Amino acid sequence: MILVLSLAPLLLGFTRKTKARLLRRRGPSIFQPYRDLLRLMRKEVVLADNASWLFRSAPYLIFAATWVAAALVPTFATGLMFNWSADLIVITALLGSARFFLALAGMDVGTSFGGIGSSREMMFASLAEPAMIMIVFVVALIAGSTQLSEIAFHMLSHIELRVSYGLALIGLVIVAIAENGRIPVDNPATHLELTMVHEAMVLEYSGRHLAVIELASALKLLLYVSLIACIFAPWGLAPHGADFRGMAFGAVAFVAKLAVGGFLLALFEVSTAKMRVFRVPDFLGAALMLGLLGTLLLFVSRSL
Amino acid sequence: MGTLAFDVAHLFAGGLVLISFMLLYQDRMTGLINIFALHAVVLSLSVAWQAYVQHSPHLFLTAAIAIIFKATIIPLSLQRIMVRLRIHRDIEVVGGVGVTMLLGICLVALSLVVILPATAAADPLAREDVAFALSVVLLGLLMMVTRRNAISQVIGFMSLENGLILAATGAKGMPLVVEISVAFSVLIAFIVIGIFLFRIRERFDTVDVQELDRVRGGGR
Amino acid sequence: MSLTVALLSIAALLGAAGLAIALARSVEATRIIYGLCFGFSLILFVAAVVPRGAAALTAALPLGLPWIGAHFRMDVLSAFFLAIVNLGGAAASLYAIGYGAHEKHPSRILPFFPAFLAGMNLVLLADDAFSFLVAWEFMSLSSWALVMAHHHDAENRRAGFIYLLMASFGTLALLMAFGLLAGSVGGYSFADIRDAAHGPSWKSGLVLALVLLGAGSKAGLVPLHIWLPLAHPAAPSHVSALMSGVMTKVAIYGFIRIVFDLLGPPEFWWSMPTLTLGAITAMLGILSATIQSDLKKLLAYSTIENIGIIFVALGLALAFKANGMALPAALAFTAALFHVFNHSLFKSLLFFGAGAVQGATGERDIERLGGLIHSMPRTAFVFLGACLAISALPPLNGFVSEWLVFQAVLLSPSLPQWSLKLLVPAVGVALALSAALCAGCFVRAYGVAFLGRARSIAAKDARETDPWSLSAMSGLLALCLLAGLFPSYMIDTITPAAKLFVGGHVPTQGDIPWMSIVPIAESRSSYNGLLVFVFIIFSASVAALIVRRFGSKAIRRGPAWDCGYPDPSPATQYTGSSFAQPIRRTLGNVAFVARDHLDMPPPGDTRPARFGIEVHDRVWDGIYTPILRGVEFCADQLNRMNYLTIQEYLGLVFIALVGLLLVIAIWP
Amino acid sequence: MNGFAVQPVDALLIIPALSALILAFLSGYRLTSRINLISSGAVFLFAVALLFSRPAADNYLFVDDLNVVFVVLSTFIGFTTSAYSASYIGHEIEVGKLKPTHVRFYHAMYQSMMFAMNLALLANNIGLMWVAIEFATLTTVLMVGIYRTPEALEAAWKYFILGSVGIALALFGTILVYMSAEPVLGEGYDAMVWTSLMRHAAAFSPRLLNVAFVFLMLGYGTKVGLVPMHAWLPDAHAEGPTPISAVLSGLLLNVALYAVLRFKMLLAANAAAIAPGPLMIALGLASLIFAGFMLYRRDDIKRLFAYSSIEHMGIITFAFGMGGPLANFAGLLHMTMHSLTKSAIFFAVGHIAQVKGTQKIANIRGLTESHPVLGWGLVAGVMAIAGLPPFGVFMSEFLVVSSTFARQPLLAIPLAFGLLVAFGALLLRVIGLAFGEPSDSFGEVEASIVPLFLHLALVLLMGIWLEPHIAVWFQNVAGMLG
Repeated sequence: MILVLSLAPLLLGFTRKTKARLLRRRGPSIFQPYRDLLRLMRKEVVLADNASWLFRSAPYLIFAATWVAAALVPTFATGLMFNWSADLIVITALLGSARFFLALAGMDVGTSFGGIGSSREMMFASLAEPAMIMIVFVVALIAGSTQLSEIAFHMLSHIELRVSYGLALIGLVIVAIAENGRIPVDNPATHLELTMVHEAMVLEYSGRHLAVIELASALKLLLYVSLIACIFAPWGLAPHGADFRGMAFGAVAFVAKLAVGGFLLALFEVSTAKMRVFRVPDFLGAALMLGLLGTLLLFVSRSL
Repeated sequence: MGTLAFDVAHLFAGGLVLISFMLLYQDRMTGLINIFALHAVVLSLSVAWQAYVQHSPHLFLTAAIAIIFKATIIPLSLQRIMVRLRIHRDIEVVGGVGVTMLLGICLVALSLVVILPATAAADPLAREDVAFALSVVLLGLLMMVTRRNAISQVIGFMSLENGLILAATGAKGMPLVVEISVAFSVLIAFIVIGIFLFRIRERFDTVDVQELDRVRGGGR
Repeated sequence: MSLTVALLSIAALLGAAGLAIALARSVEATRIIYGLCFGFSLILFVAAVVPRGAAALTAALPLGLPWIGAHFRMDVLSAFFLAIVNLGGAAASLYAIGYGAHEKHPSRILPFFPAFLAGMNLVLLADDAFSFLVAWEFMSLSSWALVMAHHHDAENRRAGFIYLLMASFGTLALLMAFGLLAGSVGGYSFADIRDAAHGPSWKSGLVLALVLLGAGSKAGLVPLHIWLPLAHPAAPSHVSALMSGVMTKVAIYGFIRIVFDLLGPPEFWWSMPTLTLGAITAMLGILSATIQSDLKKLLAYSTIENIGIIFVALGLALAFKANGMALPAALAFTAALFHVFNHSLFKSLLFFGAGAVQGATGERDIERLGGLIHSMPRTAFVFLGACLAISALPPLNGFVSEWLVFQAVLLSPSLPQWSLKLLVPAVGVALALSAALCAGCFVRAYGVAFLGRARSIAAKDARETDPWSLSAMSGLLALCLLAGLFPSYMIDTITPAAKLFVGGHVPTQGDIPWMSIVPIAESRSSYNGLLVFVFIIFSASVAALIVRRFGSKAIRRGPAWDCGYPDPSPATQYTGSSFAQPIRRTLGNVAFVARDHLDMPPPGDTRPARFGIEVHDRVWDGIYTPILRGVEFCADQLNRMNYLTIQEYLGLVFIALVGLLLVIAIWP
Repeated sequence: MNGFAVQPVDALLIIPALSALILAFLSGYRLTSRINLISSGAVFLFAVALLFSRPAADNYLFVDDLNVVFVVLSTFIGFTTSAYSASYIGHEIEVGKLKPTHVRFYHAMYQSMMFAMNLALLANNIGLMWVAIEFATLTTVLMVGIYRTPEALEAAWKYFILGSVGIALALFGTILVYMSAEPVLGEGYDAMVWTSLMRHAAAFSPRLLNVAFVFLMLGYGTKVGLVPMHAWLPDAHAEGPTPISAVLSGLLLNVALYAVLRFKMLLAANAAAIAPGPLMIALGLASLIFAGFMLYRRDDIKRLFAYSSIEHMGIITFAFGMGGPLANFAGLLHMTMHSLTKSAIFFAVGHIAQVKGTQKIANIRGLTESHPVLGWGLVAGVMAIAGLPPFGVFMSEFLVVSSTFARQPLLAIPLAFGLLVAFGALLLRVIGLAFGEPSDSFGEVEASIVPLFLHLALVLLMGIWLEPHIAVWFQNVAGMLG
């Protein structure tokens, strides 16, 4: 758990750095996020007059839910402690509850931008979740389980190439992009009022609250990357009860995967432009269709 | 004897049907009433004949009732009512006489078709009696349907009852209860109708039933 | 024993109804009657949960159909539902002790409330068709009277009309179904029906269709749901809670009782209408809920959604059972019953909350609420909990049952029939979509009603509700949490019913370490609500501690920043309808032909700009309006018969006579 | 019970006849109404006594399981109605709608109608039965016209014309039955006496019986109020005094139905004759559905319930047409329940029309608020007549629909449809009447609510707990009906 926590900002920073590099900018150091967080920690909190207890407790809950979710994903070793306590659906749902609180917090102060953010976020979510479930469906069909470590183990044990994999992978990537509010769905860097989604919700946050939330979103990014990694590229995961070397190897592999993921993400973001809010549903609908297609193809291939 | 009895009964019954047709055809009030009187007379004759044939004297009573009430009292009082209501010279429009006649003939045919095969068991006299009675009933009903004037409706109704009596007498040895009941009911019916006509007279200037229908309560 | 107790307390409830009529004048009537209801419901609850032998208890009274008598039977299924009903009933009574205080005409509610409870209980215990239907319709009738309690509002009268009409339509459908099951000899007791040899496939198919119509119309299955969003809000809130949280469950019970118990072994295609209708119901229900601005209507629509989920689970159970796959069937069945239980909890809670809000502000329209979290914090807290639960968020109970449903859905590929193979994933998507939309819907409801700034005076100076209501609500919330943390106990409670009706059962959960639940096998999937809960609490507190320890603790209150355009008037907040706008535009335009009209005057024109939303209920337009038109038309046409003259009437007789004589004449 | 000087059977006829004579010469409203009440009560007692001691059948009168049902029922309703009419007519006199002479006439007619009905029910002789029914028609005609308003006269006139035509057709049918029996039983009474007719029905000429049944069905069906011979019924119910509406719905229709049933049994006993079922089923369904739709456009409260009577007569005829133990049982039960409930409804309606001073549905609102007792009574009555439990009508409708659906699904569909249509209309109206802002009312009336709630209580009781003896008894009758 500590590991993911510590790595998350690094991934964020790395992504930003690469983006900047790709744009021929020098860009901030990859450790910049840590500094931001620490600075925010020290700043005092400016609280809107009619902010309620919900507003103040939300960041911690969001953070906690995301953190638990992230900790449930086998990062560098399968069969981590308590992995069995939840499966992929639970992870989705945990992120869902984090989102729930975030959206509520966005509406708590009673500003127009908060509302915009929450409503759009919920719309995206309402389309992203079915897609996610479809992907889970595909994966569960193949691996016969929704337990991540089981899935990873199964993937490791019999490597096979299937169309459905590809479809599911694309779908998952789309979902990940949408969920993390990256370009083209949302722009994490913008504060241009009418285009922001995630930023709009956290608009009223400041100081340590903001820090916690930023950390949580960084965690979320990490979570998705490691999720993709664990499902579609489970190589190097240390098996259950492996010795220290295996663990270390797994860790290295994990970091490498993160780097690759972050690089690809940056590449993608640089190469595309943000789309209009009402085109996002089509974008996510595509993911949903991919998932469905995956299942059907799977049936076909099974029946053959 | 058998054939003679049969022929006479046949004659009367047929005559009754014929007069029903005349009723159907007649559109003058006064004429209508006279024809109805004739109807009643013929009825009483046939009843009397049946009484003679069947050796059942109580039927003569029925005949008497018919001749006294239906042939005499009712027509007279109806005349009085009409004079009182000043409609005795009215000529009631009967929609499409030809059509009505045609319909009547079809009805007669129908009644024959219905009754004759059904009563194969009974003796011929009763058979044709009932058959004609049915046609008289149907014609009376037809008259009630086609006439707009209350009086002619009443007359239609009474010709219908005549048909019933014809049937009742035709049925051999039907106990007295029925005749009395019929006469009784006709009596009551007549009285009630009379009361109604007077009441109606108090309210409306015509006995036209459609006037009555205009004042219906309820509806929308 | 417990059956006797149950019957006695039902009789006592009816007695309480009579007492209410007697006490109509007294002021204390409210407390007395609701107190009695509370007590008897608790007794019934206990009678339902006390352990019994495996065998079902039966009793027969010399009532009802003379040559059959009234049979009553308490088996695991009816006991389970009995527990749910009376839990809800007790909560509602407790709530009403406080809530009923500001009722203007208590005499219009008090007599019918106990009768309603008694009716629902009787349905669950009835063991012959006649008693079942009597209880069923009695339930409808008494609840109708409660819907008509506030009869001055024309809208409520309309709701009552549609409600009772649909209810008796459903009863007629069930009646026919029973007629078909009982056969022409009239073996109406369930025992006879069970023993009776089951007829050809078309016959059981017909029965299934009729049951879907009958039970579906009561449960609120699309397209028979129209009465529900009208009637549930019309009733007083504690009654709405009962109707939405409990009565719909009684309808589910009826469906299970007939289809799983009386109708004999299922065929696989039975599941398809059930699944399809369930999925459509779930989607349409939650979509309609999302665009509602009347809080209680919103809740009613979300009830429809949950009914859809339950029917999907039942359909899966049917499919698996028909294919002899006992374990998955048991899983789906368990999920269904579990969701029944959960929904009865949090839906009652939500309606209580809505009632509290209405009592405090006199408003049901969320667009005129807001900021209640400040004025009524406790209500806001419990309502939040209920929203989390119904949005299927861990670690609360709503999530567990939906998780089980998904597990069942994930098992569908092993079904042999291709049609099902292809149908079930689509249904799964529908479920996921409705679950996600549900979260959105309740973020909207809670955010607009409780958060932000007050949009009306009434909302600004609202007061916290009375302790009775609060205790009822908190109790339900606690149950939600417990059911979420220790689902294994619930599942084990349901297991015997699953054994009885689908012939299999999920592995016993009680003895699994760490109290986690494993529906099929450890390797497949498992969930541990308690652990997740502990983790979240732990990490949240850790985070809070660390931040407190190292970060600054300073807090400055200031005006909202709002990107530099703060606007003091609450009207500038994001409203419910604007919150729903993305959904309206993406999904609503398909489901409701929803359109936004913006009428923006040109610059210099002083006319105010207008924004309108137009939403069509396709079900209503497509099915009910034509029916209404047809009835109107026939009524008008036939009504001409009222204005004929006497001749024409005689003519009718004449024609009838001649016609019949013709028939006789041509008769061979 | 045999200790009585007169046989109960004779008493059933003598008492009303005598009191009719007495009442014809007495005036003074209090006294006459009390006499009316007493004699009806006595008649009811004798009818109950009939349950225990049954005389042997003779050529004129006889008693068997079937007509005892009808006798007890009709005398009971006659009794309660006379109790009700005491207060109702009292109010009518106060407001001057009726003159004392009319009242004298009214009571005399009431008793003679009771006489005629008992005679019709007890008659062992088809001719006698016919006479009695004719007489009953005439008396009711006079009572319908008693208000002498144009509407009343028109209603009475219509009733009279249609009724007499129907009666005439029935007579023709009766004659035909005699003719068909005469070859077998020989001339004279035997050929007109139920007991002997039933014994030898198998030997009669079937085709003649068919023709006869057509006439009898249409003739007596007119009095039952079946579509298309129903036209007299709504007006007669609406324009007469409300007690008479109650009696018409509660008694007269049953008596006519009784006649139809008798002849149906006759045909059923003859294998070669066409089954009477289909005709009854057709007429029943027609009446049900037609009346169901007609309910929607009524704006007169008494016409509304008159049409509902047509609807229920349709259901009952349908049930008897279906035949078989279940359906027949249901038919009998439904008839009993309908009589009780419908008369109860008319009791309520009469007082409602008096307190509101109008019969227009549109002008009556919010009864449960302005007059809770009457209002809730009406609601309960309508719910009962609409066949909602726990009232007794539900039991019969349950049996009819379910057994029909089990035997002839295609027949059950229109049946259920008609029930639903009619229910919709009734519900719509009763919601309008009983709820909403109360409309202003004219003066109060000392309502006699005892009969109303007595009937409702009976219906409720029989809906929940049908007394075993009654059940067995009905089952026997259902068996008789075949």
